Amino acid sequence: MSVETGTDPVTDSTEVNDETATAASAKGDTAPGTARAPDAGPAPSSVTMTKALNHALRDSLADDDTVLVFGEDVGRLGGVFRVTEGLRAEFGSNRVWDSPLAESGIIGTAIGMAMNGMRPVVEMQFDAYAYPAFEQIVSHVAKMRNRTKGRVSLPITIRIPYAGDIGGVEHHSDSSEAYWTSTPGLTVITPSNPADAYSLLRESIASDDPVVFMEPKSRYWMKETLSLPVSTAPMNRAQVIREGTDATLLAYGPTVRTALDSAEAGAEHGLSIEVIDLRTLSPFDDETVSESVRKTSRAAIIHEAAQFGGYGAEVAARLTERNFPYLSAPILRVAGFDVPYPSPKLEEFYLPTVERVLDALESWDWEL
Amino acid sequence: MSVETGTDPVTDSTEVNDETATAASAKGDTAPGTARAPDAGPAPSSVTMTKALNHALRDSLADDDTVLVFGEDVGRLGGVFRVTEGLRAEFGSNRVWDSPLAESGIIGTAIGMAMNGMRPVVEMQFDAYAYPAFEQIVSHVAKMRNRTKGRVSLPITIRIPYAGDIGGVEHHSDSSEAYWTSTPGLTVITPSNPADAYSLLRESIASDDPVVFMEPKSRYWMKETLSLPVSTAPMNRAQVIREGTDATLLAYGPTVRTALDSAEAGAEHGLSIEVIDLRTLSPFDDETVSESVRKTSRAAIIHEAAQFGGYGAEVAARLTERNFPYLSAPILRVAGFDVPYPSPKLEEFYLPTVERVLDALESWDWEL
Amino acid sequence: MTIDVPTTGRSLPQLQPISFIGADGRLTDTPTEGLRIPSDATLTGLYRQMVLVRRFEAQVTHLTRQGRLATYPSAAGQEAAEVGATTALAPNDWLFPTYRDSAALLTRGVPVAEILAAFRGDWHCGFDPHEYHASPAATPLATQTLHATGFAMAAKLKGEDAATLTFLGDGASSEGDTHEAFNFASVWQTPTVFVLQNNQYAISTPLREQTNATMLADRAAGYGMPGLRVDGNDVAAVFAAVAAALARGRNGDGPTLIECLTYRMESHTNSDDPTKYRDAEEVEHWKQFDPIDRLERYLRQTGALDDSTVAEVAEAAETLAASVRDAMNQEAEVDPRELFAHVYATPRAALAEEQQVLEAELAAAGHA
Amino acid sequence: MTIDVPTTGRSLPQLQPISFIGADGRLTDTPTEGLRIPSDATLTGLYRQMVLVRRFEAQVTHLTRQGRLATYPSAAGQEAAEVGATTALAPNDWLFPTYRDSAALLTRGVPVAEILAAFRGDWHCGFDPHEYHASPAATPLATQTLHATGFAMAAKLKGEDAATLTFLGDGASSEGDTHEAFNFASVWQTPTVFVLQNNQYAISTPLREQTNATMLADRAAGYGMPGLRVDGNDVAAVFAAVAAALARGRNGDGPTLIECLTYRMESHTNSDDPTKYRDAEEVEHWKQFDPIDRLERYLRQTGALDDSTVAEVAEAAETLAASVRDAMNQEAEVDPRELFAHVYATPRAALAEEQQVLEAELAAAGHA
Ligand SMILES: Cc1ncc(C[n+]2csc(CCOP(=O)(O)OP(=O)(O)O)c2C)c(N)n1
Ligand SMILES: Cc1ncc(C[n+]2csc(CCOP(=O)(O)OP(=O)(O)O)c2C)c(N)n1
Ligand SMILES: [Mg+2]
Ligand SMILES: [Mg+2]
Repeated sequence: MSVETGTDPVTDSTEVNDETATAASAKGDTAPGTARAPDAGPAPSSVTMTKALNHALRDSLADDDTVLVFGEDVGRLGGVFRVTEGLRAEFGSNRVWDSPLAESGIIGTAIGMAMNGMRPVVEMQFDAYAYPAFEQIVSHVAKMRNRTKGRVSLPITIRIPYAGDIGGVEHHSDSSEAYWTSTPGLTVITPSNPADAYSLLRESIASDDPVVFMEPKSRYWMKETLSLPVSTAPMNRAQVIREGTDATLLAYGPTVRTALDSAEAGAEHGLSIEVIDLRTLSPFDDETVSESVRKTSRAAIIHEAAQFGGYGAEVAARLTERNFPYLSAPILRVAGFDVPYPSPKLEEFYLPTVERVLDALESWDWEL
Repeated sequence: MSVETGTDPVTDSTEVNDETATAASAKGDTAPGTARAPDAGPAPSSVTMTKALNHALRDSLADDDTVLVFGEDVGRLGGVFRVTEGLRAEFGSNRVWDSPLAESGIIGTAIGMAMNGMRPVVEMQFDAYAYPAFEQIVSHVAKMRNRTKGRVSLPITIRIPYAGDIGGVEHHSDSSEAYWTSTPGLTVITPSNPADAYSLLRESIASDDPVVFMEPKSRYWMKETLSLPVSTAPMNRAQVIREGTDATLLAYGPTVRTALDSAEAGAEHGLSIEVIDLRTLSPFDDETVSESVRKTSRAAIIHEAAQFGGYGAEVAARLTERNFPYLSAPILRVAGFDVPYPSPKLEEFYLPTVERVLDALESWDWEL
Repeated sequence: MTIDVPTTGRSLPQLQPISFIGADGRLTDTPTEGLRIPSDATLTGLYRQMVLVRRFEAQVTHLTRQGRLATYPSAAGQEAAEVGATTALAPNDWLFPTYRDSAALLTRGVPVAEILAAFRGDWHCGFDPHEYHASPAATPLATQTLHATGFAMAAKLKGEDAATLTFLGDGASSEGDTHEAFNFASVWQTPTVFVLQNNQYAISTPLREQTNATMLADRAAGYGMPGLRVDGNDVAAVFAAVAAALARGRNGDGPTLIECLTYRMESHTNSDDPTKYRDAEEVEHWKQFDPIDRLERYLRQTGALDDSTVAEVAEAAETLAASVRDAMNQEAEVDPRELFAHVYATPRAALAEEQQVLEAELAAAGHA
Repeated sequence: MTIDVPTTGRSLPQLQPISFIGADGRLTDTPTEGLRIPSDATLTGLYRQMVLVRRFEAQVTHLTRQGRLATYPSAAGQEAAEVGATTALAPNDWLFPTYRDSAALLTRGVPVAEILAAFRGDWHCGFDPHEYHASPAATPLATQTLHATGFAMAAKLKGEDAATLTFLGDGASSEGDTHEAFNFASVWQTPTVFVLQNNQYAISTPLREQTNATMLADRAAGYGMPGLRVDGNDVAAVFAAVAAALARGRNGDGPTLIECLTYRMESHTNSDDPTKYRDAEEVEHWKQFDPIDRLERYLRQTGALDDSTVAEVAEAAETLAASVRDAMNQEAEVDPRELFAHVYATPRAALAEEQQVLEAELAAAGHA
């Protein structure tokens, strides 16, 4: 699996998000290398995350008649990020279709379909636009199985393009993961690279638990050379994507890149930094992460969402509870500021940068 | 200010919540004593939290013509918990009225009224029923001021009866505070006793920031002997309500009682436990709490909501970040289990009890 | 302008509610929109079932007053809508009830103890939805209307000969979800029947503060969906209208909205105090429209019912009441460990840890 | 049955859209529901403003393609609805626009740079809502309809002589909030005019997958609210209908729904690809209904417009375009410190700390 620099999405007008892409800059990437070597299969080719997701949907639709894809603009247009491109043409409008514009309606009807044996995969166009469906997600999707003593399961996958760094206007760059991770009953997954995007989405669709599948918008145009189908580490497991001994950086989705870059920069200062891609936010993979933290004795979690009450709080709290005697410094959080997500010209100041991560690392007393 | 045992609400049919109260047991209480001595005023009398809240609404309506009270059943009925009892009769249906049954509609129209100079105080009947209004709260109430560079403020108070321990059927016992505290732009307040209920609600209504005002249902029938109006410690400040030297228990709303009882029980084991009533969840009063934690070197936060991603995670994470060298044990969380809130017969097993708090205290290595 | 629009059947419902049997027990001359009165045999069955559910409601309300149930919302007075609509369902159809619709679940064949488990506080949903083709009774208002729509959509996609029926209240009609369900059902032409029980109140809020429309059935036209207004206390009219709508749906002709005009004779739940918002005379007034009285009178006139059948039915009702008492006087077995059993299909290590905490607490407290 | 209902004006809108000036520039013989054609002077003003906003839209779209703005949703083709409706507002009235309604804001007098700040990415809302009596343009669909309703309710309660006007799209009509706004406005009889711009598409989703109704104006009857269907490309009809509705509202007669049939000539935003979902012929077809052409022809017939005025208006449009270029070619000053300035009215210590973090980062990076 080799790695290419992403192309600027702006140059390819059919491949871009229709609301925000003009201002987006493609993030050139090294793939963090979580994919297992593919079995003998199609020849490797260069695959963006959107293409990998598209492929996963196509393969799930082909393998299982009960898989349905619907939502706003996912049919003819193929989604504003083109993740569902071509699926309506291939599988017909009884399998893939445009719904009326109402998110509570999309989730609510998906619940009914799942009760009747289907596996709906629905898209919330941007994560602030999942909020109208909040009641259906929190009061029903998360609770139906428990409510019925396991008699009714809801194998629904809710795809949510999330996070910022694409020059999106207001309400187009939220990181809503904390709302979902603090809701018992939901499984919350977020890939950081094309291979994981494919593999985790397929597993999510196949899961009998409802999954909130969060797709990092700024990584959509990241490319990897890959043979699909690919099977990466299983869902519900975090993965060490760079080994180190001095500190552990935890990241997910869009900040995995930041963590790797920070580790690289740290190396120049003589620090050996381990990086873990969490991949699944709920459940949290205590085993993998605690093992690393006990080894390094220091950790920081990086995310785009505001720090206060963000997902990083849970990570820091539980790692401290479980590993207190092993820690030589508090678990730090490097996150967005505690303000609403800013307008495009200010997002560079809001987002956690390599500099902010390095500053945090420096704030530790390395003599401890 | 003396203290009485609450009466069983079931015996007084006009004073009870219409959906859940039959199974509710009144919580006999000692008042944690946060009220400042009232100035020369009306003679003290026995006041429940619902009465204190009712009084606060009445006084706010009387003092400020722009204060409006509306929502589901808050008019003629006086609210299912009778918090708005008598207000429609006293102030007329142009100030206090029953709205159509739609929570997004209630918050959305409150936003418009606030833009037009009003101070709406609205009720979400139970906290799971604030979820239909999630988008309006998160995308507008929290963000309007920032969006407009401070030109449009939304002085809205959203009253939410929350938490369990009242034998409520499904969706009537959620603790939704983490959703609001992880949203920048919201101030989140929760009183634990009648005096604070009065004082904090008045301050919330007077505040130019939108406030999510969370009323602990299981404390509604708690009584204190009190002269209203009363002015307690200001909002945005936590308060030490019992002094101690060995450990700090942090609690809010319904769990303040649990914390005090645990401190009492701890004393029998020779532990001197400090108890802090947080009162305001966002902003967090770092000053007061860190001071206590530095003194005791150990702390636990108690809440009803599920632990994973709960508000306690933020408390534990930030206290550790700020006070790491002073801690002799990890900040612990004693919370609900990571499952949907259970049905009435199981809630006693779900809720954090004095026993669970004491077990947590015991789990610390006191030799450290 | 050249907008292509479906204009068929564009009309508002007739003002006079469809009714076969008047309050006086005689046939009315109301236009019935092509519907025909059910056979005497069918009506006798409906009579029997209405008597049973009325006795059921009275018995459960009584037991709730005695404290055997946490809360109970009775549908006394609404038997014609509950029984007429539910009886029209075929076995393969699915019912999507609310908290108000225990009578419908009883009519659907769900055992008493399983219906009441939720209100006694044993577990959120006591029955197996797949066994009775009935979803858990929804408490978050209007949410179930979308589930019914989605379920019917799946049936349609699978080519199943099944329709869905959902109940909702006049209050619930104001929620956004109701609108979204009407719209999705009509755009997708799903076999869904919306039975809107307009019982004049949402807790304390009267219909005229819920809507300014002439009738709630007027909503249907805005979705290109047939709407009917039915005398909801005439079981013959309800049955005929719902049966025809279900047949329409199964026939591929899409959803129908049926507004049943009726009245809630009891308080909202046992702990409500209706004297705050409605007159005793109003309740008295509605007694003359009683659904059982009029049907009995009618069937005695046609000769389908005589004293001995009436006595036999009364006896069956007493037997049912006794079985309700028996069921509710037994203690339900609740196993605290089940808190963790049904939340996820995929086991979680952290939940297993929490279960151990609980097991230890149970052991310490001497629980089995 | 004795339900007391308002039955006045219970009817569906006429099928033919209200229109004064046909596509051929001649007076139509369409029934106009008592509305009268505006004076030539008014129409000349509307002509002028439509020409200006069309040039504005073209210029901004062009600058967006050049990368000067992050994204831009143009209302090209919809000038009659934008200008006709907004011009009907009195200064005291308030406008509640969406992202699509820059033309309305321009008509309302908001300076170009302040309108476009959001799309250039400077700040979420660039103007002072109180100065122009216009709320920030809403991106979360339909949410603003409730703000308009609440604002109007406050005006009514205060006895102010002001009405509100909100725009929404055919797609937004499917959201629950739209329903709640229609209902609240009609129950409360607020002076609110809902101008539904039915431009046939919600991004890629065509009207016929959005609704099964004959027309969206049919919704009004279900709320007991007048509904009108207007040729949205005839500015005379739009102006007359909206002016009459605003007068009705101010007169205490409640809200009105006005559906303007129109067409979005451009792509959804600059980065959309409409070839995926609509034919070039369809766009061609709609050109013959152009709102400006027909008005120009009409006014030339009446003699109100001649070559010199047309030339003068064209020149003014070029001047406007130049000012747009000037404004957008200037770099906007954005101060990163403002991230923290407007989130709360009450200062927060934790935000001040975060600001220090940012200041240090800025200093390190050599920012001013
Ligand atoms: C989303 C939501 N909001 C509020 C409530 C609280 N609540 C329970 S029943 C009720 C009134 C419902 O009235 P209606 O729909 O007319 O049904 P009815 O009780 O009359 O059968 C309310 C407000 C709820 N259950 N769900
Ligand atoms: C709640 C919400 N869901 C989804 C979106 C994403 N979105 C932006 S515009 C749009 C289509 C809106 O169509 P319509 O209401 O017809 O207005 P138009 O763009 O045609 O003016 C969508 C789906 C949004 N902004 N808000
Ligand atoms: Mg009702
Ligand atoms: Mg549109």
